[in-house]
Amino acid sequence: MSVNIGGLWLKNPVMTASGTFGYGEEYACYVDINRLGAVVVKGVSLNPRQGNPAPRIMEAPFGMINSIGLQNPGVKAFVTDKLPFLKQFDVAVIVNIFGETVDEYMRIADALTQADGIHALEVNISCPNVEKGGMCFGTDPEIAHEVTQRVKSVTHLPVIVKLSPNVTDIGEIADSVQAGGADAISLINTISGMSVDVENRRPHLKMVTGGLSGPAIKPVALKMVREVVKRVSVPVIGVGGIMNASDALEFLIVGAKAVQVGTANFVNPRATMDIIDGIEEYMMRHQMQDMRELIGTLNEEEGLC
Amino acid sequence: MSVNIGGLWLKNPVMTASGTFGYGEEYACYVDINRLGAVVVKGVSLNPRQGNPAPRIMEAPFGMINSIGLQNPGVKAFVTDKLPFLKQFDVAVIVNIFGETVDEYMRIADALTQADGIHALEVNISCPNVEKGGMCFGTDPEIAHEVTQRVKSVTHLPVIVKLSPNVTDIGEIADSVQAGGADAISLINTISGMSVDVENRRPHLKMVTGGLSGPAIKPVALKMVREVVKRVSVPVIGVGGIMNASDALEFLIVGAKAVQVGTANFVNPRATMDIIDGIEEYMMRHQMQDMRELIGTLNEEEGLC
Amino acid sequence: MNRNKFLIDGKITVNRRLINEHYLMTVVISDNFPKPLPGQFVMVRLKGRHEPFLSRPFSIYQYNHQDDKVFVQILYRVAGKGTRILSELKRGAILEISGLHGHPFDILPHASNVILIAGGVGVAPISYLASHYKDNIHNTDMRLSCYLGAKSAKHLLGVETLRMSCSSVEISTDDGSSGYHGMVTESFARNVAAYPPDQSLIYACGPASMLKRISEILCDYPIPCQVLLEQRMACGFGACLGCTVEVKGAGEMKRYVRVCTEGPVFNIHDVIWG
Amino acid sequence: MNRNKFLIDGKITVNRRLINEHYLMTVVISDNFPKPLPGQFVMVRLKGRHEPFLSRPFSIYQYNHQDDKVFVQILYRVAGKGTRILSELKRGAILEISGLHGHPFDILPHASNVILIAGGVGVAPISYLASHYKDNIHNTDMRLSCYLGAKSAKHLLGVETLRMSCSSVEISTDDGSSGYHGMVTESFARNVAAYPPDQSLIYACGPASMLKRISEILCDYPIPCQVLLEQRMACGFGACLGCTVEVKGAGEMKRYVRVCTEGPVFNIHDVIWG
Ligand SMILES: Cc1cc2nc3c(=O)[nH]c(=O)nc-3n(C[C@H](O)[C@H](O)[C@H](O)COP(=O)(O)OP(=O)(O)OC[C@H]3O[C@@H](n4cnc5c(N)ncnc54)[C@H](O)[C@@H]3O)c2cc1C
Ligand SMILES: Cc1cc2nc3c(=O)[nH]c(=O)nc-3n(C[C@H](O)[C@H](O)[C@H](O)COP(=O)(O)OP(=O)(O)OC[C@H]3O[C@@H](n4cnc5c(N)ncnc54)[C@H](O)[C@@H]3O)c2cc1C
Ligand SMILES: Cc1cc2nc3c(=O)[nH]c(=O)nc-3n(C[C@H](O)[C@H](O)[C@H](O)COP(=O)(O)O)c2cc1C
Ligand SMILES: Cc1cc2nc3c(=O)[nH]c(=O)nc-3n(C[C@H](O)[C@H](O)[C@H](O)COP(=O)(O)O)c2cc1C
Ligand code: FES
Ligand code: FES
Repeated sequence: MSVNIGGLWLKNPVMTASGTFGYGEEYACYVDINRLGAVVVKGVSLNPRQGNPAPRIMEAPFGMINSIGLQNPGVKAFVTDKLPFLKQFDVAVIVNIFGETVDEYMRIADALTQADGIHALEVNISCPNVEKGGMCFGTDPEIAHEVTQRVKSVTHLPVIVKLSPNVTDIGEIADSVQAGGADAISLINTISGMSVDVENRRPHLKMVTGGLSGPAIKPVALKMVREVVKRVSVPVIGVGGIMNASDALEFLIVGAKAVQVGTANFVNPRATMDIIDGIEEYMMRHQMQDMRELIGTLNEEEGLC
Repeated sequence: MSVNIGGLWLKNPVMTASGTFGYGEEYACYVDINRLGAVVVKGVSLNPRQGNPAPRIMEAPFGMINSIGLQNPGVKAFVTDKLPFLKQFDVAVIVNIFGETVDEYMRIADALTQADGIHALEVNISCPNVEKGGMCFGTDPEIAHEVTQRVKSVTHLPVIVKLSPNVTDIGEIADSVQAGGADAISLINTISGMSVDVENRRPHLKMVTGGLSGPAIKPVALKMVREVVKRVSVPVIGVGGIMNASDALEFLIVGAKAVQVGTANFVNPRATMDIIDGIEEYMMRHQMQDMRELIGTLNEEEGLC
Repeated sequence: MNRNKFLIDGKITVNRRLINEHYLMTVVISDNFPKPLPGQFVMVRLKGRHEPFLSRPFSIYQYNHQDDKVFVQILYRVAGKGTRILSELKRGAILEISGLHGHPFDILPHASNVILIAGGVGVAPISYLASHYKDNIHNTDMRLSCYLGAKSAKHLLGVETLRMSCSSVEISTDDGSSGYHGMVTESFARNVAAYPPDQSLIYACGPASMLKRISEILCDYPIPCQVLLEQRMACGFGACLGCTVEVKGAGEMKRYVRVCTEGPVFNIHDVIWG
Repeated sequence: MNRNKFLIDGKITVNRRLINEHYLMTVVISDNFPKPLPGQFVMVRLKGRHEPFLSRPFSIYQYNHQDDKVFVQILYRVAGKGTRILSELKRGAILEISGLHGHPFDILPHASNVILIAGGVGVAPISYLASHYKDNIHNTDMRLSCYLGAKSAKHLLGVETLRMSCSSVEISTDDGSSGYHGMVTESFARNVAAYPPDQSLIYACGPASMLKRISEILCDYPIPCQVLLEQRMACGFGACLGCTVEVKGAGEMKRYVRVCTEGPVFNIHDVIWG
């Protein structure tokens, strides 16, 4: 079941999605971390961040909305306090990073490249760019290109760029981060959304809006993943609403080389294990030996009658 | 409960969403059409359209994906065969229109303006622009502006422009259709999505991708409606995932002056009636006499603890 | 306005597994639920819940009016998520049911040979049709012959009910564990020449592959044949345009028609098999 | 690795309405389910379904080990969609339960006055805590006093169980239909001066407004007080960072801590009331 993501070999295509698996500790009693394809940790910034005021989450129809606000201890504390736990395991560790300026991205990438036990970086470009008036890095092809290129310039680690779905043309963004040197592309991050408590006429979240995740967004994620797979040549990692093996298989079949499991971990902390088992069972049943017999084998000629 | 949408008075803010209520006939045995704020009919094109091959729909998590392909009898047959049925009722009839060229939009608008019994036009700009290489009218602010202006130039009817959510900056599109003369703005249309039959490794839809609708998209719709309400001065009509009165109230509270009920009609053909009753009950319970006491009254200062 | 269109609550009184993944559900409905014509169907969902999201279409298997209550039976196969959830419902669960949808089978009171072909759970509407002929058509010259197919003897459904209505019930099983060893279509094909086309009439319901095979067999034997088609449905009553199939139109033209409204019963010769 | 963390199936044996919108559910769990400490909670969802989507947090109301089975009771109020669906479940429904989550109440075996204050369904963890003191702490000098508040006599929950554990149970009702006429906090306030701060200890659970009022009362009476807070949760075990509340940090600093992990039990003086 192994796959190669931009030079990094994973024992299977199932990773955790950033922000839904902490730094691994909370799941150690539910899952065998050694069995994971990779652990993608909660997003790390240059300096510690407190995150947003509560309430931060709300259930949505078949999903949830969050405005955690990227709470994290900062890159230094991550390396000293959090990374050692993950180093105990035989698992690829991918560190999700984000900054408010291009320079911040570079400095975090640089700090992580010095550290030991990190196998790849995932660059979250769905956050507001303070230099450019708070506009999102991931919605402008040129800025996305620049961030990618700069991060690449300071690290020898494989660089995965994680795309925001809140754009008109995801293919264009994918193209530009590939041109910027991305070794792989992951998508999608959450879709902007909100909800309202009608009895009190107040938003459910203190920050009013947040990011929608979970099964509700799966059809959107799958469509965007297919679009990006058709557009770029680097490996694509599918994320969005994966709850079980069947959901993961949808992404692999449209051409993702790996998947990330996010919100599902909250609902079923053993979700990743169930998904790995389920993909194995599917491949056996369909007599497939290699992931290549599965990935990108969608038969588009015939919709199912 | 009456509201004014760009000069058109509706007896209440609850309309049907285009493509989910046919031309009214199928619902006559389930709902009292006279009680509706307005009927928005299935999209009408210049010439008849067969629509897409089957399968055209698939259930999605808390929603559905469709690729009906805008099947309709064309503007002429609409006026002679479908409109007379609706004219029997004391209800505002809003005709949803779409074209493949700007000229087509104008010709349909012109033909409908000649007809009797139509109260407003809703311009669907979520369709591919064949002149501009199939790119969507609704994703380019300039083209969106142009379509709006041209339709306005041939009709005295109020013109509602219906926005596609598949864009980076919905506020920008809203701005430009307002500048083009739109009397009101409705949103959102469906979000692009797809799903895969993993056992057969085929897309569920013959056209592979389709439009996601239903509760799954409600948080996204609500967030975009709030954004557009903040951006423009014309009335905004909220659409997306409204199943019951509480959902409708969320849109009104964030500032929509009216709502459209789509997919819910399939699941519960009496949904519009239940929603009207529910809004009435809510207003009584909260001692509100006028829709103005409700619309746009979100208290953003305090998220709910 | 169509007096036969309703949206009504029904309460499950029985919901039990018959064999393998096949279940029989009885729903009691306290209000007026008109007697369905054979081939008509209902859209069913679990009231107050949204998982599954869309209603599911089911044919009527049996209908009884007792006192002021109606008892409707649905014979169904667990085919996916929605039917699995349905199968887990207990007595007392409330369903929301809309109906009566669809264009029914045409009934021919004067035919001599009425031939019924059912594959798998396609037996549900066929069985209801057979009862209809038996109860309403009093034509002593009419022979009702049924061809019933299943995977194995253990998968046979509704045989008893069919025997009560039909002159003969020919069974086929894929593994030969009961009746003819092979597909039901081949069991029928062995006899097809014996039916005079102008006095015979076929009704068929089952998997698309079965119906397609019947259409091939009938190339040589022009017996009129009505088939019940299935297609994914969102509304069931003609509004969404989601359930279309391609049929032959005037001349060389093809057109899309709605299975829920123009169908689910079609003349087999009109259908364009994908 | 924490041996107390599990993800396990439980079967509903009883799920009945007590009064108004309050229900009592008993779940039997066939496997090892360790005895919860007072204040700990479980995350519960309907197995195999996604409506509601997230699991819901509930305190333990009662716990019994019988033979090789564990019976857990949850006392809950129908507060929204998720609890409504829970209340509609029948005997035999399977739940997926994760636990044991949260930092428990600190137990002080040598206190003289243990004061329990419960509002509404907050009685669930308070009652479990009272039983814990009664069963495990054998201190004859200790007095367990409980203040229990509800809307009216008809809304009182768990009085019997509390009377078995406590030396006294003071009841307050908003409408005066039983006990003190007014808020439970005011009933407590009337007696607060009688408790020597250094030999007393308060545990409180109920609506945020109640807890906030207690913190005000305690400005003048520095009795240690532990409160159980509620917050929306996605995971319940520390991973999502969704359930934070603001607490006082070092100096003037505020910081966000997770109710599910650093809580749900907090020192009342650390909490910053919104
Ligand atoms: C007119 C009509 C009458 C029917 N009568 C019966 C009957 O009496 N007994 C019975 O067991 N089945 C009957 N079916 C088929 C039944 O509707 C499907 O098996 C059922 O909808 C499958 O739902 P699911 O959620 O279990 O499967 P999934 O595959 O999870 O369903 C996904 C979506 O596809 C639709 N779908 C999947 N298969 C079919 C199908 N074969 N036909 C229509 N929609 C489908 C579902 O309704 C749902 O919207 C009938 C279908 C039609 C159109
Ligand atoms: C540690 C802890 C222990 C609890 N113990 C009990 C108990 O023993 N008995 C009991 O009746 N209730 C208890 N609650 C509250 C209970 O979890 C909520 O009433 C329940 O989650 C409401 O869900 P809903 O779907 O009915 O409401 P909705 O308002 O529809 O829920 C929407 C979302 O908000 C969350 N939510 C809403 N209200 C609360 C709340 N007060 N606390 C936490 N999350 C909330 C829901 O879990 C869900 O994710 C406890 C809460 C916590 C945090
Ligand atoms: C609570 C929460 C926190 C998240 N934090 C991050 C983050 O720090 N960095 C990031 O790139 N994505 C973050 N995400 C996005 C997820 O990694 C993922 O892209 C998204 O949730 C869609 O996948 P899902 O539907 O499987 O959850 C977060 C998502 C959730 C729900
Ligand atoms: C089957 C179907 C057909 C639709 N046809 C049209 C159409 O012809 N024109 C249009 O502007 N929108 C069309 N829509 C979009 C809806 O009007 C609505 O914008 C969208 O479905 C979101 O609302 P909902 O979640 O309430 O369904 C269609 C939607 C569905 C599900
Ligand atoms: S199911 Fe909606 S038109 Fe047939
Ligand atoms: S509920 Fe997830 S961290 Fe507390």
